[in-house]
Amino acid sequence: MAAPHPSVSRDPLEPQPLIEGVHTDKTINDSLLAHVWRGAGKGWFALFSVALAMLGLLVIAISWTLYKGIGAWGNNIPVGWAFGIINFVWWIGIGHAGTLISAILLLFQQKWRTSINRFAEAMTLFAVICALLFPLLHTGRPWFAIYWLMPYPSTNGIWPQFKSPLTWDVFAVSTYFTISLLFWFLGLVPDLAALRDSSKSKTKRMVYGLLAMGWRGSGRHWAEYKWAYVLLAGLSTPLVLSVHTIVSFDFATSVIPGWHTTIFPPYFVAGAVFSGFAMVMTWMVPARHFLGLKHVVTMKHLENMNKIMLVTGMMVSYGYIMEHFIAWYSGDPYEYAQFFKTRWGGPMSGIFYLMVFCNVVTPQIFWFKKARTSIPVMWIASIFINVGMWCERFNIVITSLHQDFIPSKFENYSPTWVDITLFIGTIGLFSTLFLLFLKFIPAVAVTEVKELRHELAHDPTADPVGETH
Amino acid sequence: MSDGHEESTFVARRFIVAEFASPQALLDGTTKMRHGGYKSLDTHTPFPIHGIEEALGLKRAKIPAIVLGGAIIGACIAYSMIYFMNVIDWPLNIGNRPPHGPPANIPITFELAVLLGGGSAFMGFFALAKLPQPYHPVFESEQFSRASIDAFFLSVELPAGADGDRAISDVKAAGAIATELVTESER
Amino acid sequence: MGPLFRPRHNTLALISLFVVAAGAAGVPAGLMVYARTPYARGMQDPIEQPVQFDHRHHTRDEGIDCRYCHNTVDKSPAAGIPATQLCLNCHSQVWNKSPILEPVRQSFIQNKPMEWRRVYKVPEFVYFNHSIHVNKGVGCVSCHGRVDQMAAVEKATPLTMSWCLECHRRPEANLRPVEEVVNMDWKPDGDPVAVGRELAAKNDVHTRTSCTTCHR
Amino acid sequence: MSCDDNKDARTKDRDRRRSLPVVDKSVAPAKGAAPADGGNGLWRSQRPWRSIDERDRQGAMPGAANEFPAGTMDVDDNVSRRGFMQLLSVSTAVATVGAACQKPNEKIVPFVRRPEEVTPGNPLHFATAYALEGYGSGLLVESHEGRPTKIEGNPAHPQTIGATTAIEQALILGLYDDDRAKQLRQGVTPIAWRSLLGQINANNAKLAENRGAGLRFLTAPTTSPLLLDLRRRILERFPQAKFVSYSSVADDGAVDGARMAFGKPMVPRHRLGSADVILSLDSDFLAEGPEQTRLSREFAARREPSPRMSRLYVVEPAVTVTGAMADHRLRMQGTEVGSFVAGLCSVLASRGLEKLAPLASLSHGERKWDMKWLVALAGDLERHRGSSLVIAGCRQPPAVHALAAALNAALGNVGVTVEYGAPLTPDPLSGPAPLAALAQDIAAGAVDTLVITAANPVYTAPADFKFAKLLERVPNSIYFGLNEDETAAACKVMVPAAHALETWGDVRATDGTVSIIQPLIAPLWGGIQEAELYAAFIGEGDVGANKLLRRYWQGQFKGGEFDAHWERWLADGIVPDTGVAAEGGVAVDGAALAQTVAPLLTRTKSGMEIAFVVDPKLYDGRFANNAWLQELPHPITKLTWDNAAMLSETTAKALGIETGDIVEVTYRDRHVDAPAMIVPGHVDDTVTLPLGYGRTGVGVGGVAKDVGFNAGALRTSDNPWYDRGATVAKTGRRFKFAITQDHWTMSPDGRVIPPPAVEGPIEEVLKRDSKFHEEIEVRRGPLPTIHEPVDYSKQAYKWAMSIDLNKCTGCSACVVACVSENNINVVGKENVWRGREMQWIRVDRYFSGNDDSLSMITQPLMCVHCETAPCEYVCPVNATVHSDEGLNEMVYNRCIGTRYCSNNCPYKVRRFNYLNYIADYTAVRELGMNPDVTVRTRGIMEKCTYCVQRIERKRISTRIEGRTIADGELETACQQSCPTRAIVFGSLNDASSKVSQQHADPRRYDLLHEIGTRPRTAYLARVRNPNPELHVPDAHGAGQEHGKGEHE
Repeated sequence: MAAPHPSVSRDPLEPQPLIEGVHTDKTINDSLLAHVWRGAGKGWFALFSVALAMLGLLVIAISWTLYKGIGAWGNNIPVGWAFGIINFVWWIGIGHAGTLISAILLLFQQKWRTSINRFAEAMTLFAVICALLFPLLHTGRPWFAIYWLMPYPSTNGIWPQFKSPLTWDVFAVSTYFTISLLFWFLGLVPDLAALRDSSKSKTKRMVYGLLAMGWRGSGRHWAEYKWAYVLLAGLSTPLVLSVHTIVSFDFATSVIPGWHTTIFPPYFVAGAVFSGFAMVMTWMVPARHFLGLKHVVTMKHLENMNKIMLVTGMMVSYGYIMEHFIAWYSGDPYEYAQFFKTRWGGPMSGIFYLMVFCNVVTPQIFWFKKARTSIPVMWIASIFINVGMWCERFNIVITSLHQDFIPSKFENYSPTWVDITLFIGTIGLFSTLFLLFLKFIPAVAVTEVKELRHELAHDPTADPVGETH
Repeated sequence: MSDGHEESTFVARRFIVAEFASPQALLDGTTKMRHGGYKSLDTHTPFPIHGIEEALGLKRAKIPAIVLGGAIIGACIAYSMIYFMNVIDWPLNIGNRPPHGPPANIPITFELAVLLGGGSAFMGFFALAKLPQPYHPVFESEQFSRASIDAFFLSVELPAGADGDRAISDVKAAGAIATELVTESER
Repeated sequence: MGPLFRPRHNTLALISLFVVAAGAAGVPAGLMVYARTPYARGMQDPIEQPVQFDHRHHTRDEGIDCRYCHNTVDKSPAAGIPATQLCLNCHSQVWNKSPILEPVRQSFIQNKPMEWRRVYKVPEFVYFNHSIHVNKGVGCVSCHGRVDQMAAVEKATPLTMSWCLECHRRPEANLRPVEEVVNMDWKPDGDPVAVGRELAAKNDVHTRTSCTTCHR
Repeated sequence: MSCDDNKDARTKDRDRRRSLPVVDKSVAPAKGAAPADGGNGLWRSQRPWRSIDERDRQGAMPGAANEFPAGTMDVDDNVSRRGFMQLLSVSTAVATVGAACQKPNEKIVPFVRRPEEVTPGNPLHFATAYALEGYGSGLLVESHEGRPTKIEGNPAHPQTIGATTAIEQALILGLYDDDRAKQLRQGVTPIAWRSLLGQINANNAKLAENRGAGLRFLTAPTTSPLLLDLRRRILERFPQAKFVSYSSVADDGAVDGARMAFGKPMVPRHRLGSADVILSLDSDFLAEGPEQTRLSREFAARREPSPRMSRLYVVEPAVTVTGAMADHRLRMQGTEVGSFVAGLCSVLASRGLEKLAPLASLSHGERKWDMKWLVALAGDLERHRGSSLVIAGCRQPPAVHALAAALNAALGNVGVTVEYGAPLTPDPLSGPAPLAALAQDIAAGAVDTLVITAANPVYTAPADFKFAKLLERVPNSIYFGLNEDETAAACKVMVPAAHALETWGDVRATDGTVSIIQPLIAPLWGGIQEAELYAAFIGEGDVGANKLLRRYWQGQFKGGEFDAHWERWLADGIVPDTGVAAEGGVAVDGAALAQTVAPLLTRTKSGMEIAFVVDPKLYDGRFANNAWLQELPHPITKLTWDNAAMLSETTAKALGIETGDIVEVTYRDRHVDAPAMIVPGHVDDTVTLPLGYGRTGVGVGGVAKDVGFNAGALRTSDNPWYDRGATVAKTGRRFKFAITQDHWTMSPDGRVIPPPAVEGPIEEVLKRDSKFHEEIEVRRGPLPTIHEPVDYSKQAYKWAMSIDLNKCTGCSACVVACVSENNINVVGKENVWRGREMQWIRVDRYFSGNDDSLSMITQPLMCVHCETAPCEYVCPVNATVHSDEGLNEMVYNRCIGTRYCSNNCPYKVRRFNYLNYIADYTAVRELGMNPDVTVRTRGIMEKCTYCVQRIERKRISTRIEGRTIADGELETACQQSCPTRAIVFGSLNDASSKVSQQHADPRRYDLLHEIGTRPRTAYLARVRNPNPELHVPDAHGAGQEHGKGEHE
């Protein structure tokens, strides 16, 4: 979909513009806030009720789990971890795209990030919330886990064990959530002010006013604000890399063939970004359509995201290849059996091949510009990738565990209805939060777009179109 | 205003809120005013504007120092906590691993550094900006609500007893397209 | 229409911020403090027993040895609550009409055990063994306090794990000659630390803090 | 070496045992209070246990005792041990403040009068015995404040020599089984024991008129002097009355066979200690029969790798524990064995054993076996005259036993490795034959009063008797049984029996030695005792078993002060000098024998063979309600909670059957539907059906209900074990087995992984520089590590274990012993299927070779207590750490259940409480819990602790005495129960300790050594002693994979 009218962007290498059409601050402001002021449409309510229904399932599944115990799930010995941990890793991974877009692309001064970072950051938050459910829920006695994992001076005089990757997880994930939240909110403050000032009803002004905390766009504030924002981005960048690295340590530090692998950290991070972008794509495509954001979330944005998916997809594929190479090259019989017998021919090999198709084959279509710029193709591909990344975690967690060292304790695994309901339920939770976000908060960082517009306008290669109106 | 009140010590601050046509105009105007001897100036814009620091003559931002401090403190807390709990207070034989295993302490040390660093960036900013501050005299201006949307304002706080009209004329001279004098309300 | 908020709201905002912060920090801290209070530990609350048995009278006035009633304390994990029969060894002669002792006599006649209220209780997963402590010279008083001064026995020590650990890490402070374990007012003559050390050597005390020492 | 063990064991055990009469003294005052306990209390003589009864009647059952058993127990059920963790789990209010314990709100209940030998908090051990098939095994029972909690073998007893079987270990659970019959009833109306006595007396009068012609007793086979004396007195009063003894698994073949061979009924007694070459003709002597524990011990003693190592040949249809230990195993249909042994006779005769000459001519049909094998075997036997042994199995017909006897006689083994003695019971036969006579009498209406004390004959009797129908024709039928089972439903009067641990009595071991059976606890539900029921027919029903017993033995006792001796007998568990010497000089008349046997050997029928086997877990079905045994993996198939129709792979293929298919087995137009299972090493063209399952009895509780199929429904009186002419047909339906080990081989799916269990042939082992030693040496010793290993040498002890795979038969007694000692939960079929079984000991079982040259290794695997435990560093809350003595500790109360430790355990020996398995424990069941071990609630990880509770108890008692724990003084539960002494536990800091020597053994290897976990449990490789003339199976042949267990 080429731009029908003159646009802001004069990079000969970048035919598609970052902002389509002619705008003033006012028009940008109104167009981007429009979907907040517009009353919730039928479509929104339809989606929202579906999401709520799934959320209900989550509540049921959780309460049943708490009532029965983990036995309500399909786990056993040797498969001590299953859906719970798969979902945890999957959701955490999805979270990564948000931070990556908003932080890393900010540091690299990628202008195209501005239109999608708010959206992606929100997704990070909600994904991490979904992820956070599982580590607690999957423990045998959550009522203790919830505070015994904290280093507090108990009357027992005993402390957490800091050599355990799970303890690292507790810190990593909670830090990740906190920082993402702060980062997100800090970026939101000026927009909240804009909402406050452009809202019609008194109550809305009140609510947004309170949230805006009396922001008045003061130059003195902006001066510190820019630093705070950039530094948060600077901290989030290593953070986002560390989080999935540490998650990968849960497996890499163990002795289990299929887990005990040095390549895990980079390969987990790549996978995380991979699935993260896929998820952003899955939601962005419909969102930009229904919220009328096409002029700021342009084909260029989508195409860039597809390129990143292609790159990270290749990294992940490399990870798979290396795993197998090392298993063969190391000469470790258990490793060898794990990869070349169990994964390829074991009772769960189906999942392995599905993973290969989704994560290795699918992204290859993005070599072709046609595919990169075709909305339906990229949307379907993104869904495939989401599925594929879930299968990858299934392979790592369950397939590795169910046949490890001693043949007499090889067991099969089959999930129960609770396992499946829990997974669906978290998707419900995610959707619910996301729909609420789209309803009450501008999906695009208004302030940053305004700034971007001015930057582009001042760009020597740009003509001052839309400047004098 | 404060008529009903006897022996009220309250002295209402007065501001001139002046709108400028464009960021550039705002920058020039601000610089003019500052050279014109006006001390407490402030700009109000929907998005950050390059060069506003110079125009307002601000010093180097304090946030970076604060964040650095926070991060270092975080790292120290983390490492010493781990060291105390697993080495000093109750060293246990964990599968033959030495009680003090530096590599195992890296992740948490790093995470806490980030947490406190990020936290101090956030807190630090709001502290420095004295936010939340739901009320500020400039909000008394009707036009000011556009400051977060598409208008570029300069606010000048008048010293007690200073002559408002003269200031207004100066701002106009500095290129303001509209001006307004607002007075702080007491409660 | 005028500004959205009034000046007073600034102070309001700050106060509410402060309250939230204080709460977030204070509640957990409060709980941790509470857990260490005698109340939470169930100390010093008198417990109503079926018979008002007065330890002061029996130990101090009559000078009866603790081990006369708690007679398995040095050979069993359990100190032993005396069987009704034991009470009546004396009380069939003395105070054999006293109304206070009616429940005891009933218990014997109806062959129904007395139901005493438990004062000292460690969790089910803690295996405390009286005999080893007594035989290594840990006095009754170290855990049970001055029972000889209690009208009704009450919990004198917190019995938290960290409290147990204290002694298991540095037992010297609570050691005494084995023959003095039941003595309520034994004091080390000379430097308590030195005495403790030599007692530890003499009684061949080596306390352990391995988990399975208490948890099995 | 085993003998020495016993000696110090005996001296060791004396002091910790008490005899009950001491308790009886303390009873004196109780007699006065007897009326208070519901009439039948006279014989209920142990005082201390009364208090439990009172609690019982007050409805306030005690929870499992806690560590402050201030006298007896805890009244407050909430805070009983099982309650506690639940309570913590719900009262998070308490939990969140990290409070270690909450306000004391419970009662302490002391004794009213404390029996002087009871020290609250310290367990006592009482010697008693358990009678099965009439023979007694001597037991020591651990008792906490009068609650029996654990069974151990009595080292002084000639039959158990300190070990036990899985079934004996499980008696504890049977005692506290809430499904036991609790009410004495006539029809449906409950009646009191006294009124029943009244009726019996009245009935006696009638019976006396025609000298008791209509009176019949159907009893289990018994050697009890007391019962036999009572029987004598009954028969004096009712000369026309008859006693019939019946057991569905009776060993009549041996007796009849001896009759054929020697002319009079005799019972063989085997001595493996001096047997160099052993031939088992379908005999599972290591896991079956009254001698099994002793034989296992003697067998294992001779399996030490040395030139003297014994050699075992086994001929059998389906793999048994014994077959798995064989050096050479020949799979052969049960009906073939006869002609095989005939063949053996002729070969040996031709080799110059002239005694066998008359038997040489015996035709042995067309032979289906490998002649090479037979010749090699014959040669071996012949070379070892006087030190060889031929054992025929109880399922083989008399002819085979007769020939076996003849062989032993000819080989000069009699008196050395086998001796023949007169039966210890007046009715040597207790199989279908005597029962048939009774059935005829009943059918003829000749039976007026039938007293059944045999175990559930309606279920176990051959199907062609239609026993339930017959019983309808008996006017007065009295059933004396533990459960409201099938027989109870068919009888007019049901008398609830007291459990073996609730009774007074006596019983003989196979060598005649008498043990006094003394009760450990008063009958929980007022059960009656067999002696009392007998006595009722001589008008002494209310005397009480205790009195009857003492009176009898006082009568027998010559000279000296009786009480002192009596106490000694009770304390030791045996009555000295009561053994019965075997008869020397038995002679075989070959010619006569040949004549008798010849017709029996000619095979007439054809068609597929049907074979019935005694189930190693449920026996003849009498233990079907015992969850420990139901969940115990079958030693060979690893099947739990079911039985299966077992087939060979070839046969199954031919019939198009796979494991898990439900097949219809038809035999003599009776048929059952049974799930099929393909078993390696099973003989072709035969279907094997284990008995004891498919119980339908009304009172058979939740445990036994609908578990498995009833093979007995096909069983007939003329061929109770083997016959031909069965058909097996696929029904098309499928079945889910709960199997704990899916994979048959060490390298499933052709995985190339180092074999978990190592084995080698003897000559390889004896050569120091052999391939075997290369194999082994890389599996032990230090590996390079970046962490300085912790030094444990300064500690008082360095606990370690060693397991000799050469001795482990896989009998699984250790598994049940561990369950009983450590309060391990039962999870039920569904959870076993899901892979959540909880037994800490997993007896891994690996086959190698093919069906014809099958060899099997069993490897008990529990936590090996790695010094560099991978489970520990992954636990986020320090719930599993190392003790100062190198134990890998599991702290239940700290565990939050992340299951990370289990994931990271290379041995997968950790067990997780996925559900709240303890929720449905009855208060009575809790009495049987070991108060020294925390009961685990849901969400907690657990694993083998090296029985740390025993270590700590022993540590404390020895520290008080001011000494250290001597080697062998401390035994883990598994070690204690092991019949072959394969498990050794002790301290490595004591260089002279048994375990130190084992760790230094050239056969020692560490499981998964290459991972560098430095396990404290070492394994000693399995060694085989093959006959050089026969091909030696490859040391650990990555044998082709056999069918997998259905597991979808």
